[in-house]
Amino acid sequence: MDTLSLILLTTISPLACFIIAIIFLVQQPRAAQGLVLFGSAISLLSAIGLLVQGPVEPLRFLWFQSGAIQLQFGFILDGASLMFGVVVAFITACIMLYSVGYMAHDPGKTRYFALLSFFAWSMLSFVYAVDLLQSFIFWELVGLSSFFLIGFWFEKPEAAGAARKAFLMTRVGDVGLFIGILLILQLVSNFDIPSLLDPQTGLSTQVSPGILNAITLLIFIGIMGKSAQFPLHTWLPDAMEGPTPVSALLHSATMVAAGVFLMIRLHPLFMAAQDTALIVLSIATFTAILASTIAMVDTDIKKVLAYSSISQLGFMLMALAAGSLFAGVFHLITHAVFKALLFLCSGIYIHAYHTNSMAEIGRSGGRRLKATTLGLIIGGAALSGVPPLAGFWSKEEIFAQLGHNGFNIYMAGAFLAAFLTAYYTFRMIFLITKPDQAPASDHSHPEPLNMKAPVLILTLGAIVLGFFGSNIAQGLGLIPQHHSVILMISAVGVVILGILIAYFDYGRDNAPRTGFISKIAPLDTLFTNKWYIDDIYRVTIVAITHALSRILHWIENHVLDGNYDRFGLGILRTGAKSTRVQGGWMQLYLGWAIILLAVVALYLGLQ
Amino acid sequence: MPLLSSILLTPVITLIILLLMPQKAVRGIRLICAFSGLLTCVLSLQLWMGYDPTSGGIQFEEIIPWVSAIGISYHLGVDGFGVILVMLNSIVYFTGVLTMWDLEDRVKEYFAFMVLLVIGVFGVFMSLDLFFFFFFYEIAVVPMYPLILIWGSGNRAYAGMKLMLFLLAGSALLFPGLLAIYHHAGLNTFDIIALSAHTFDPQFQIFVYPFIYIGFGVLAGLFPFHGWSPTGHVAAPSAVSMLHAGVLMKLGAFGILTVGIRLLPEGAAYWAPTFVVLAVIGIIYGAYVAMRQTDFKFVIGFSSVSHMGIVLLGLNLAVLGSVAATDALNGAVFQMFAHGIMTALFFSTAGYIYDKSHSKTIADFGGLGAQMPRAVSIFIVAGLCGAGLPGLASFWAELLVFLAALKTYPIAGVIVILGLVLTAVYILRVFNQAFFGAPNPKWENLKAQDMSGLHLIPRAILIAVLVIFGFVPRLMLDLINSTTVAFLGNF
Amino acid sequence: MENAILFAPELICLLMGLVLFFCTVLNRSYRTTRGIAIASGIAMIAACLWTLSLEGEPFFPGIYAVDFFSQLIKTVLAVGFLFVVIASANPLTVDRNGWLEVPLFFIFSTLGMMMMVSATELLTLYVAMELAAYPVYIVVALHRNADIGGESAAKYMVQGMAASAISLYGMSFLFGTYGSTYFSAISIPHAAAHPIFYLGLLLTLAGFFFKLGAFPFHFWAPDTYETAPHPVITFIATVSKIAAIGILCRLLSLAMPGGWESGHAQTALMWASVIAMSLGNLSALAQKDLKRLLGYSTVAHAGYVLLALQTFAEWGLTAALFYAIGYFAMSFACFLVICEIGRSEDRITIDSVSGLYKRAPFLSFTLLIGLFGLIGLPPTVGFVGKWFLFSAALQRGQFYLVLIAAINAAVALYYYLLIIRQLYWVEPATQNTIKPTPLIAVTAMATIILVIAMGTLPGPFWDMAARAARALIS
Amino acid sequence: MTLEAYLLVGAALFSLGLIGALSHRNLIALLIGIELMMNAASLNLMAFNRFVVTDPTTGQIFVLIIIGLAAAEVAIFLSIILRIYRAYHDIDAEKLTKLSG
Repeated sequence: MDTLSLILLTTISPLACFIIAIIFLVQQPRAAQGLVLFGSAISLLSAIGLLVQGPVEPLRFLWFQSGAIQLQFGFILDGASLMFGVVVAFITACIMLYSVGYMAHDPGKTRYFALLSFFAWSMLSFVYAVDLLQSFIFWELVGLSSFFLIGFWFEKPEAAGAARKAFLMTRVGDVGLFIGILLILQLVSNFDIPSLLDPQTGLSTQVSPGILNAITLLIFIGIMGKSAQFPLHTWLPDAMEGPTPVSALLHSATMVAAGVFLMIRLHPLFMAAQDTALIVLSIATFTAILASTIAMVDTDIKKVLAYSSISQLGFMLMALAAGSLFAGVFHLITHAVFKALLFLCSGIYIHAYHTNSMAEIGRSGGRRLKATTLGLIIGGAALSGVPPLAGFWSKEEIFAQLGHNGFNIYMAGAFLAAFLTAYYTFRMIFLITKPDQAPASDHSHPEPLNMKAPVLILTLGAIVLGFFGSNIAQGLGLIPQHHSVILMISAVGVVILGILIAYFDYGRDNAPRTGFISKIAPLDTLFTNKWYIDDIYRVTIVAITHALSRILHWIENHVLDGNYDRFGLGILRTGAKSTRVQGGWMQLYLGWAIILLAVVALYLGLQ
Repeated sequence: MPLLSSILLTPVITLIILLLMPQKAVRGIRLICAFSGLLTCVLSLQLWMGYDPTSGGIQFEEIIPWVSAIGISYHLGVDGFGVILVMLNSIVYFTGVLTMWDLEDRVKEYFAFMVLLVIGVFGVFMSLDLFFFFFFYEIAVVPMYPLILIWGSGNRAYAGMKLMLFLLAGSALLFPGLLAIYHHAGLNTFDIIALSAHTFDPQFQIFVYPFIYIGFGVLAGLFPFHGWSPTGHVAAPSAVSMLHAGVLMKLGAFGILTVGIRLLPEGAAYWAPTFVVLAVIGIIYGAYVAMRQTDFKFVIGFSSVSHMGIVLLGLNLAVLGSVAATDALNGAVFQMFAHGIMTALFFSTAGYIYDKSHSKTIADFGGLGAQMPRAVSIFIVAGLCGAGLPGLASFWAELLVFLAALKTYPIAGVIVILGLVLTAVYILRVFNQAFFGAPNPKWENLKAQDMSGLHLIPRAILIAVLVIFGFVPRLMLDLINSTTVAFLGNF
Repeated sequence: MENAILFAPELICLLMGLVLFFCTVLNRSYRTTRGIAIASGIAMIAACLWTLSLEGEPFFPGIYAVDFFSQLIKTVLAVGFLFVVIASANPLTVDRNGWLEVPLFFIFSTLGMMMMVSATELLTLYVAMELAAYPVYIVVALHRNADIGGESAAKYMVQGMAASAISLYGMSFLFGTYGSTYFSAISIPHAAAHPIFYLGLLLTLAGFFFKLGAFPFHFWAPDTYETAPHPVITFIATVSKIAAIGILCRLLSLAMPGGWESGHAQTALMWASVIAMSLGNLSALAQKDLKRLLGYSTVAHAGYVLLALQTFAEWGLTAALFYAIGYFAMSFACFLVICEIGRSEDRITIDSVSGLYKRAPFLSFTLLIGLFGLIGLPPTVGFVGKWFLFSAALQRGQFYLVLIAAINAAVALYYYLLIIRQLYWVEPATQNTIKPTPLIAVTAMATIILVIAMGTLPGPFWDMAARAARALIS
Repeated sequence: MTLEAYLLVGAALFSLGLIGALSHRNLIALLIGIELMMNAASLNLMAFNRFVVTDPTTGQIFVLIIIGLAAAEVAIFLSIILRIYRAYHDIDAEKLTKLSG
């Protein structure tokens, strides 16, 4: 098959499934489910087909023209998009398969699968988009579909609120992104990504560094929103209100990864904008630490994973900002796999025990779910960076890049974050596998095959993916950093330290089951309250918006409308008064006429 | 039969037939109206296809001298803008008839007034003679009062009166303005094309332009003269709100474009900075006020103020003669169309929910999504279009206008783009309060009354239009762009 | 014989007046009398149409002119007479003893008006004016309630007598200035600049301002409109308005070449126009009585007409004549409905028309069209007429004047809409349906057609008005 | 006597008539006032006829007709006064104020 039909199959088949399902199959959820799974399989196969074919020249079609602006519609098929496309399609397929079990009894099944399909379409189209505006459109559609997926159980007010929060916060970021790309359009009347990035004629050669910094910074605001970086990260933990497979999809490989992927796409621009790169690096490092600290104290398994996602996204952005495209892509891919794995495992626990609390799951006998617990441990280890699992290799790349470029402070931050990661991950594992009291009842929950199978596949991925680093680098046309042994050893040391402390706090027999941080009360409070960031928003931005709308609403009712009404009534009252002239007495009438005539006569006489 | 006259005469003949039909023949009346709506759609499509974008300019011209002594002629003709807006009106007319299919109360009169409104709107979009332009403009305004009064809801007497007084106060500004243009040119013709060839004295242009702008602007929801629009929308029956917000408000913008900007370019350029400020205030203000409304239709009404602000912003940016003029005008016209379809969808759906529940209070619902999934989904689509989501038509319009704003007045540009967030805030507020959350047991009875069959057709048409132009904007932009280039070339 | 042909409308009017007089003397039934009046109306229309494009000076050269202007107005007067007679079927508000006199007095008043518009000499004008006025004084007083009838008739007549005395006083100055009562001698361009001429002219106009209900001689209008018997007020509001506008056109055309430049009369007329429309509209806002409201509205409309007349230009005359014809149709539509629904009621308040659409759909539609016309909404003649009137003022560059007038029109919207609201929205107090007789339905239909035809196809009407205006100026 | 003198007398007569018409409550007095105003006009006409105009008959005819019409007017007004008197038993102009506003 030729490239065009493959790419169309990849992107369009989920869309077709969505349309058919939502219009015709509302009453037949099983058919919808089958159709959507089928579509996603086709999409995955064609994405693999594209990857096998290897990178080719972008395909472009004219979209529209307005004045000097020409917009293209098309597909970019380079290493990054091909690989990431496969990852997206693969994770999506896994999660759909998993959802068959997870959502088996949900009344809104058709809607669920249709939305998943819609999401897959927008995400894949975003990945392959050749035009920056096209990217933006699908970026927004990704946001839209995640809005619906997060708010899937819209009857729950929390879910609806979380969906709204996610939409609005990413929207704030999108405004930045939108202004950024409009600035680009204004400057070069062109949105074609390859030509924007061209080292000879691209954007960076056409505009001054200051403007380039401004543009990239604005784009980064968008990335901040989507990839949940401080200060726009607070939506992501809330978004855990959605069904767990949705969390697995959105917060591992796809929606949040879109921000990172945009940075990967525009990496040369960010590299040319030195100041922005530094800002990105700082924010990413800070976010990685911040999120890890909150994950240390949270008790909700999905929240922990959510904060972990934020922190890992920070790692990716650190890598990219530090200059390594490869490290960023590599960590993006490995993270996609092991984080999806972790979410799916948590989903099985939640499905089985109907609780999100890690301690509760442990007490209910979480470790009896053998395959799941295996997945949890492998995935957790990969997340922590235990060699030789996937996360180890990709994090190693990041450290190497940071060290190579001499970002020592940031490297220290990265180490701290890595330490915390290992700590909270194993805290989670220990809380589940080593409960403080034996499970009360003994009845075991089956792990349905269609939920177990994706877990096992992803477990395998988390184990082996780390060894494909050089292939990925090749795919990108890059050479990986040489690993320095000292760095590697110290990294492993940090991870082991984290695991040990976790073991000491939670894992050993007679463990206190409170984190070491609880001994430092102020920090504990700070972390438990999520650094008060949501509260700060509540009293600042939210309050200001409400106050403004209240003021303007008052103005509308009392100043504008009120005065119009008053004006109208005033005229009516004047009208009522003016009838006094008509007093009823006939000589008065005559008198008026005569006086006025006299005035006229006088006027004429004076002339 | 010339095409434009056919389009114009279709509703005229419909009106005459309606007046001759007996009161009781409700079914026949509906069918005739639906047929006439469909016919205008088909004819408009023919117009769209027949319009040659490569040569641009005014096409399908028809001239019949009307009062030749003083230069009034029945002069019809459309440029690309006209084609699009005629299409818009046809679509909204047709879907509006279908939306009101269930009406039982005084059906004949209702459709008669509605058709009269449609005649006026068609006439404005086609007229190239100041007299007929204003003639049809007023015709379009007239039926609003009875329509709101008789079939409306809530505080309709007040709303209808307010609407009429505002609009006719706007006309009061137009009257001297339009006539002054005629007499000042001294060409003894009301023909817009002939007048546009005349260069008016700049002092005169600067003097008259605000009258034209504000006079038409009142109908376009110009801040601070927008007060009539939300109140009117709320009180009107759904199809009237559809026509009103969807098409009627565009008349104002179209008037500014056709009379104000075409004839008085220098005046327009002189005043543009002032009016840009007003438009920006309108966009932000509308969004903020919409946030606090407790009534569905009020939210939509203020969102219309905000969205029409984008049209006005685009128009004003277009006359500044900057490099972004083309984009601005393209965007403004695109927004007229997109907003027309969008609000039609909005009101048609909000009206449906109201008809079934007799409640318009947002907080009264809560979790309606579980009870009326179809109606709610359709409302959500409209809401998302309002929030400027890509993939739906208004995204392109906003993109182009914002782009022009950023180029011309960067600060204004940033402010209006930030307005996108505000839009999302008020739209999502409606979603969350009315559609999401725990279902209110009060509305369990609505489960059986969700939209189905015939009710879905008009909404489906509107959604299809939004999506088609959302993904293939070229279909329209090519048409608009060629006209814009020709239009701005005359400056 | 030629003279007789030129004089045919007036002759028929006179003869039929005598016939009607004998009807009263012989005390025929009201049906017969009205039938004869209708027949004479038709005969008059035929005569007018026959002589429409003739020109000449029958019998007395210089004092009586038949031209297109006069014949056009006469045609409308004849139509108006016919319509009013049709509308006055079963006029219960008139004193039962006076029924037979009503058509008689109408026809003599119409005769007076016809002569008035043809008069080209002061004395003739004066005599015609009084002939037009006296019969109306009497029929106003013929109300079945002596107190109401007496008061309104007295007010009407005192104003009328005073106005005609002032007119006469003004005429004496015109006579004194030019030494002649012939218009041909008075309208001398260079002498026209003399202020005494304008004083005389303005004083002369007073009598016709009274007829038109224009400020400052409008005070009778609300009171008389409110209480005069419905057919009578229909006659005053329609037929006599046309005659008044016609003769104002004739008189102002005397000052035509210099009137604008010298500015004397123009300023006075302009202020009269502004005050008339503002006062009329504002006062109408507070009214509850439908007829009284229309009385104030007529004051405002007189203001609009003066707006065109104060331009002293051909355009203004044309617009005023066009509007006169249109105004006749619009206000007749309103008053016809009032006659129908108010057969047995002395007063028609706004509440009387509540829910009329249920009781009489066609009549309420007629009223609706009439009100749309008075508001000035298309596709009625009100819109086109205002367009022409305002256009006339703008031709002279009076931008703000037109702005004031247009704002006035917007204010007026309020009270008209209140009536429409009552008509179509409020539930009726009684369920009695009103079924108009076929003749009245046809008349209503004809009025609606006229209102809409003039509103949508103004071309031929404008051309006629322009021809009439040219006839005046030349 | 000059023309001016006649005109002044005429103006005085007109004003007197006016004042009479405005100040007297009795309808008949009011009528007389208005008649005085008409007579002022007649006087003017005759004066102009005498001093200005070449053809002396015009003014005389005019005045004769005015006198005739005034008589008719008085007759009509008196009949209305009678009707009022029957309803009110009074002919005071100030009492005829049922209609106002």
